[in-house]
Amino acid sequence: MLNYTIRRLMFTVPVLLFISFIIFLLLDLAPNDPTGNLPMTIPPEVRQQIRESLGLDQPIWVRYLLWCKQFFINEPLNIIEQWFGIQIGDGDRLRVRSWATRSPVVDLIVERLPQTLWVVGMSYVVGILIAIPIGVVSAYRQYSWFDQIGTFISMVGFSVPTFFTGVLMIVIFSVWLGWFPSIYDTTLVVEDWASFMQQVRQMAMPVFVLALFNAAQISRFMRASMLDNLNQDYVRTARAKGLKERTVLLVHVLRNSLIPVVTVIALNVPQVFGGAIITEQVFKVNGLGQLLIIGIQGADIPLVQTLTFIFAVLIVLFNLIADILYGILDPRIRYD
Amino acid sequence: MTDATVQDARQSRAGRSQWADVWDQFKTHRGALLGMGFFIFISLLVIFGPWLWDIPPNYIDIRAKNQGPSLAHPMGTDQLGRDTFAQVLAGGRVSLLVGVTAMALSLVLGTLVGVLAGYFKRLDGPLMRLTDLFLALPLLPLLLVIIMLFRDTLRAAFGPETGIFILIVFVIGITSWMQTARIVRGDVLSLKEQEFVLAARSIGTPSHRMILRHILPNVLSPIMVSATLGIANAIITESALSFLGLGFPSDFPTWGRLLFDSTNFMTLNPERVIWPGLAISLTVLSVNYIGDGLRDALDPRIRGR
Amino acid sequence: MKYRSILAAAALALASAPMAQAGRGDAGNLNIIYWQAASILNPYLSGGTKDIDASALILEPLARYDENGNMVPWLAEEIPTVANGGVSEDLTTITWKLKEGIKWSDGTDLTADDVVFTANYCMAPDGGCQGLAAFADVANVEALDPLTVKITFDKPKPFPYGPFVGATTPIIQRAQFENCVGAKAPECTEQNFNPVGTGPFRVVEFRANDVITMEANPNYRDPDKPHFATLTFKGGGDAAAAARAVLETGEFDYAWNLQIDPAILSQMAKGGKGTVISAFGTAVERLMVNLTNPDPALGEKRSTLEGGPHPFLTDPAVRRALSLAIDRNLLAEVGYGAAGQATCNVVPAPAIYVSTANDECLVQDIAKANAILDEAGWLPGPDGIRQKDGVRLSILYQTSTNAVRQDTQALIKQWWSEIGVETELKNIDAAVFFGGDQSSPDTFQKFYADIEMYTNLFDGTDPETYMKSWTCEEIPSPANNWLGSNMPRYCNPEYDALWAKLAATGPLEERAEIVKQLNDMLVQDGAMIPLIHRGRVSAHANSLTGVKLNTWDSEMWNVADWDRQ
Amino acid sequence: MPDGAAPVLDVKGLKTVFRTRSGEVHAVNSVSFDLRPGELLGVVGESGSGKSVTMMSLIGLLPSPPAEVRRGQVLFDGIDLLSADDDTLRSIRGARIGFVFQDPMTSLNPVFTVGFQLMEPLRRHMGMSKARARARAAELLELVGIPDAASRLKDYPHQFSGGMRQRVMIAMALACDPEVLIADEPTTALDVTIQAQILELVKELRRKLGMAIIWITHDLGVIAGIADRVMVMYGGQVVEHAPVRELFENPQHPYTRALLETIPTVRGKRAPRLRVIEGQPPVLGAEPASCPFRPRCGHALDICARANPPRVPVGPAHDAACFWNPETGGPRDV
Repeated sequence: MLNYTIRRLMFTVPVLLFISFIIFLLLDLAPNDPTGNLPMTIPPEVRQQIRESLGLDQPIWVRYLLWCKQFFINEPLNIIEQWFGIQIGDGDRLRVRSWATRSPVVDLIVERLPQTLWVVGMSYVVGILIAIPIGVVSAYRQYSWFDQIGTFISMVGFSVPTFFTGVLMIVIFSVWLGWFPSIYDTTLVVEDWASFMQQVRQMAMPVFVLALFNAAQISRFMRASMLDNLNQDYVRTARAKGLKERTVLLVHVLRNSLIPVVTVIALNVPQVFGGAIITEQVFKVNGLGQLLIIGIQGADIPLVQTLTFIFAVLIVLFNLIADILYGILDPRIRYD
Repeated sequence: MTDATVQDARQSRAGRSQWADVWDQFKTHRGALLGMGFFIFISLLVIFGPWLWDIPPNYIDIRAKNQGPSLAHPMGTDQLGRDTFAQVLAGGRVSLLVGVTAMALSLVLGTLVGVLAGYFKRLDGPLMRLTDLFLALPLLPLLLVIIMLFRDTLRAAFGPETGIFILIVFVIGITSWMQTARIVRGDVLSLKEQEFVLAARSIGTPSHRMILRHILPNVLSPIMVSATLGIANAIITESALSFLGLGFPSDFPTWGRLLFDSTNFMTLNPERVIWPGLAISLTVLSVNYIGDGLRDALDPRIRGR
Repeated sequence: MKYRSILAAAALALASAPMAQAGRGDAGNLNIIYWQAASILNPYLSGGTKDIDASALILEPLARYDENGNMVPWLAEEIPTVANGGVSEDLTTITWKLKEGIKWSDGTDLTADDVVFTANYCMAPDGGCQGLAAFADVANVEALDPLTVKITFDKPKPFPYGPFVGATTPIIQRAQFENCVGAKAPECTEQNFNPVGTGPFRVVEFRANDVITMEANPNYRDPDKPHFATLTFKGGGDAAAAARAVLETGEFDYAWNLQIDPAILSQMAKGGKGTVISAFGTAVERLMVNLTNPDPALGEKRSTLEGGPHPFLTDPAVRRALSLAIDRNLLAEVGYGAAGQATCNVVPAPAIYVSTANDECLVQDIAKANAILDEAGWLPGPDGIRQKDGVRLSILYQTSTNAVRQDTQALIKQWWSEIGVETELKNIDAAVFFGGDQSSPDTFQKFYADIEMYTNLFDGTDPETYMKSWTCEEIPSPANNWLGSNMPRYCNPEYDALWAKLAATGPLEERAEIVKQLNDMLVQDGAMIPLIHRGRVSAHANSLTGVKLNTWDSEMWNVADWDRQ
Repeated sequence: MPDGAAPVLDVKGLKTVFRTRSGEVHAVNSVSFDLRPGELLGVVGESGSGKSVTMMSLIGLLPSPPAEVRRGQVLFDGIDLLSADDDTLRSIRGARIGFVFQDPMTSLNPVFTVGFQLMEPLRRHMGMSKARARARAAELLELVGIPDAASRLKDYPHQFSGGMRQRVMIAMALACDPEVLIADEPTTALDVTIQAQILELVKELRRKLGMAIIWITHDLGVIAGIADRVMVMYGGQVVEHAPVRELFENPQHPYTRALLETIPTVRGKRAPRLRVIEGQPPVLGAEPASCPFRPRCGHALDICARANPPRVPVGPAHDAACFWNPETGGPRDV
């Protein structure tokens, strides 16, 4: 397993470099432009000068290598400097800068990370916590009323998009009932009970909307996987041993059923960091998803490239984690 | 009678009755039958409905804007006075077609990659890295590039509507197969270690037969789940594409877009929101039940119970 | 004893504050929502309205326009004119005098040096300054004394109020930005996020693309202002959500640019928590008519003058019929509500520039449009589409993706079908359509369509540079990398000559006459089909007072006067 | 043979029905038998004759639905297992009645170690501590002849061969010193040499531990050497029942005779995987009103079509359900 992990990690480096280049190429090929959203009053010549000032007149490979240098050398050095408070070289290095804000992309990401992790991460956790019991019970009592209702809710939860459920929640809970704020306050600092409650209130709706969506998906996989395992011979063996039904279900069947579901869960973790574009937009959470979409709309290539690449690293990493988890959870599979 | 003829006879009988068995089993699944019934109903409705309900979906009757349901407009009208019922019918054609074909495409791609990667050790690394690449690609710029590169060519070759249709199905298909591939691969990996596969391999079953006979039927349930989720996903993604100006022309209603457009009219004209939302949910639900029924019917452990 | 009486007086002052003349910071927190979040507070590095409006809370120009489009001195003592000697007789220089005693928020004095520095900052090469257009023809900016700035132009400038007038070119502090000139400009994150200004507020925390927290500038020149102690400038979401936050939930005090369906907006306004306000500037939603041939078969020459004229849009009868078939009043009502008016002009405001020669189109007349086409020999074919000599009236009609624009497209398509014209609709993501990317076929400059629709406008009140957009040299083509604003590919030597005359004419009345003539030429030659004079729509909480919606300048122009009831 | 002792298990008139979507299947019809302490009862019949279903019905292991035990009484230590509540049943299963299934390949949970699975019944029924359970599990593995037992507790089922896995299954069934061990075709899925080893093992264990065993098989040859009594089943019924020697020497039912004749040929054949309701014997849609073996019987009489023959004594401790008398070749006096 260790061997396998090391080999995979080594293989990861060229793969990620390749991915970063493909992303760069793609962003460069894409027909949107950083001056696209400027007002009509800015004349074409000025737009052209703006493009040149951003370096867009350079050939693509020059810009790519520049980004590589900034991202792989300058940014890590900068982080080391910040952590250890030491100075390496003259400290005057070009960092990856967003075109729209002219500020270092990494700083923007660090600023956004907390609210994304809180809201999207929490919704993912809540979604899993809801989905697994629902999946288990739905499968165990297949075609019971519980299963039917669970199926119905999860299908509706999955098929009605968040742009709709989000607005519906706002209309009901913010406009009519006035329970929750419709706009997320990213500057809120939790320091006492009151601010904690405020944080809970402003997180309630986005977390619920996203959790519903996540739970719908995961509970479907959970149910299918449980059904596959419930008919296996080893379940009969476990019953023949006189084990309690709960033990049979929650130890023997669940453990086997979780194998594919855990991989699904692990594979979706990077999406937590990717943020939830629509939900963040609807509730004005302004996390990484919103940052990414603004970057894409504004053709902010350095921002999008960096964000997407970090995303790619997470995906590759979590794929590895999923594979290792698979090996741990299913002893039949050995990577060597 | 030689052994061979006996075997042949038995096989052909088994072959025929197997599908009959599947159908028999499927029939007994109430949800699946209902689901299939609804799916056929809604398919027929969107195919033939526009002939029976002859208000053109794009006909603007501005004096009748934002109306609630009435005899003339059973589902009300939108902000330009277009008949919502006619739009739901017309939109269903596109949405169902896009949903089913894009789902099928992504399923085929995902299953193919997943099975190949799981089954052939040598392909595992490259195929899974390819999957990583696709997972990592930023969707929006990818779409912009694809559309920039191919829209005009396809429009010239197939006309504006078919061209865009092909493009959208393709775009959704190639951007949504990755999860299926990952899950199928995982399942194949563990199946490969199971005795019946080892046994089948030890008697020299060729790979393609192994995959078709022994592997595929056993990874059916995750595939079925993916299919159900995939169809919903395709219908919604299509609406997101339209929203970004990348989908069908704006005078071309689809369920996803009807829902999106009506979201802001939620308090003003609630009827408008309900219908497309309901249409999508019920379709997805019915596909889910069909999937459930098929899975049960194809599972020999349950069949005949 | 003395100490106690001061305390008592202070307490009294505090208690009576809401009744008496309002003082600085007594109105608490002001919540503003811009559904496009501000990404930077340096208007020279971002021309986006959201960024300019956010920085207008902090940075100020020498003069700005009030809500009626009149120029008012802001940091300057008065508006320089030829009459008061501020503008030289030969129209090549303008001299501004700063008000005395204005301090930056860090307590230092504003001087003419800062103004000179600002000009140099924007005009520095490699800086990518987005307000550069305002500095066109500026030869030199110099400080005559600590409070006097002289701007010299290359050539006579009948309208010399480009630099430092309006929100796009405010004064930035030399001390702060000294090391940020030219190529270094983007690296000054700290400066760009926390500019020192002379305006009513200063930054406490800037979160790019998210939210800005501000507080009252302690060194603001009017000791009673601003009335708000703190200010939150939140971004994100969409226009409907922003409207909801002000009109329905009351979480916010001011929401910007609420371009949503008027029916929804008026329903939200019934909530009673806020008021929708609108005002008109120079923006006109119009159809651009492609006078060249966009046939894909032409390859490189597609939509260029070399590709030849358009097969049917060059026929004045067709263009006139297309225009007459449109019910602009209905378009305004359906898509814009109070923020839209039917117009037949390219220049819809200010009033002295507005022509009345084209008002025929204000009333829809399908019968007349049909008659015109019949007369011109365009007769309905077997499929109901008019044709002549094998040319069918089939139009590809493109615009950017936007709910209102798609509604407009749908309506126009229906009207055109009533006069036997077939329309194929196409909408393109705004970032692509307006992006000008050379490799994309979907930009508005390339115009690979027959008709395209968007809004154009000009800053301030003077249309001179705006009218230049339709001279021959502004035609986009591969030769000039598709740069240029003459989308219809309209080329008329008479128009060019008339524009040259405008650039050399000083007196306002004469300029107005020329602008009207230019406007009429454009409309009557059918280069453009104007549709809607678009206003700005914003909303504020009922408790908020002092809001004067200004379309000639930043909406935040008089934020110092805003107060809570 | 411990004769005359009170039976440890007494089954009377057991009837089990499967409700399928194509109607009811009467899998077990009025089966009665008893099992005395320490004896080994062989149950023989083709696949689908109702052997496994009978045994699983006893201790409520059939999935319900679709299975339904409709009638009968199963007395175990004075308790009627059919009317006992779930808790009672669970405390008996695995503790006092052990079960070994036919397919050792799939009957062990692939994701838990053998040790964990062995310790489960010990901890559940005997309340052992982890350490004690582990020690006992090692003993058990040693008992069933797995070398290096203590270290193999950490291994997963897939690391064992088929025969070894069946030994593990047996160890698991014996974990709590049960009074009864039900072995459902434990050697069917194994190859011949392993079969012999398992048989030897069971013989030895029985000698050591003295539990009663029900041994289900379709292969008469297998039990010839180990069983005390044999019960032959067909169509969900007991068709013949006799001490082993008696049965082999004096088979009364045509089906038993047919089975005996096939011994040499059946032995070499590779057994297919079997399923409960499929296979050659009839699938009964209703309680049989005639002899279920009649269509395949070479000696069928007229009466066989009219009535289902009851079990009648045909010798000492020997009964059969058949109207045909092999000695006379004519009808038996019933």
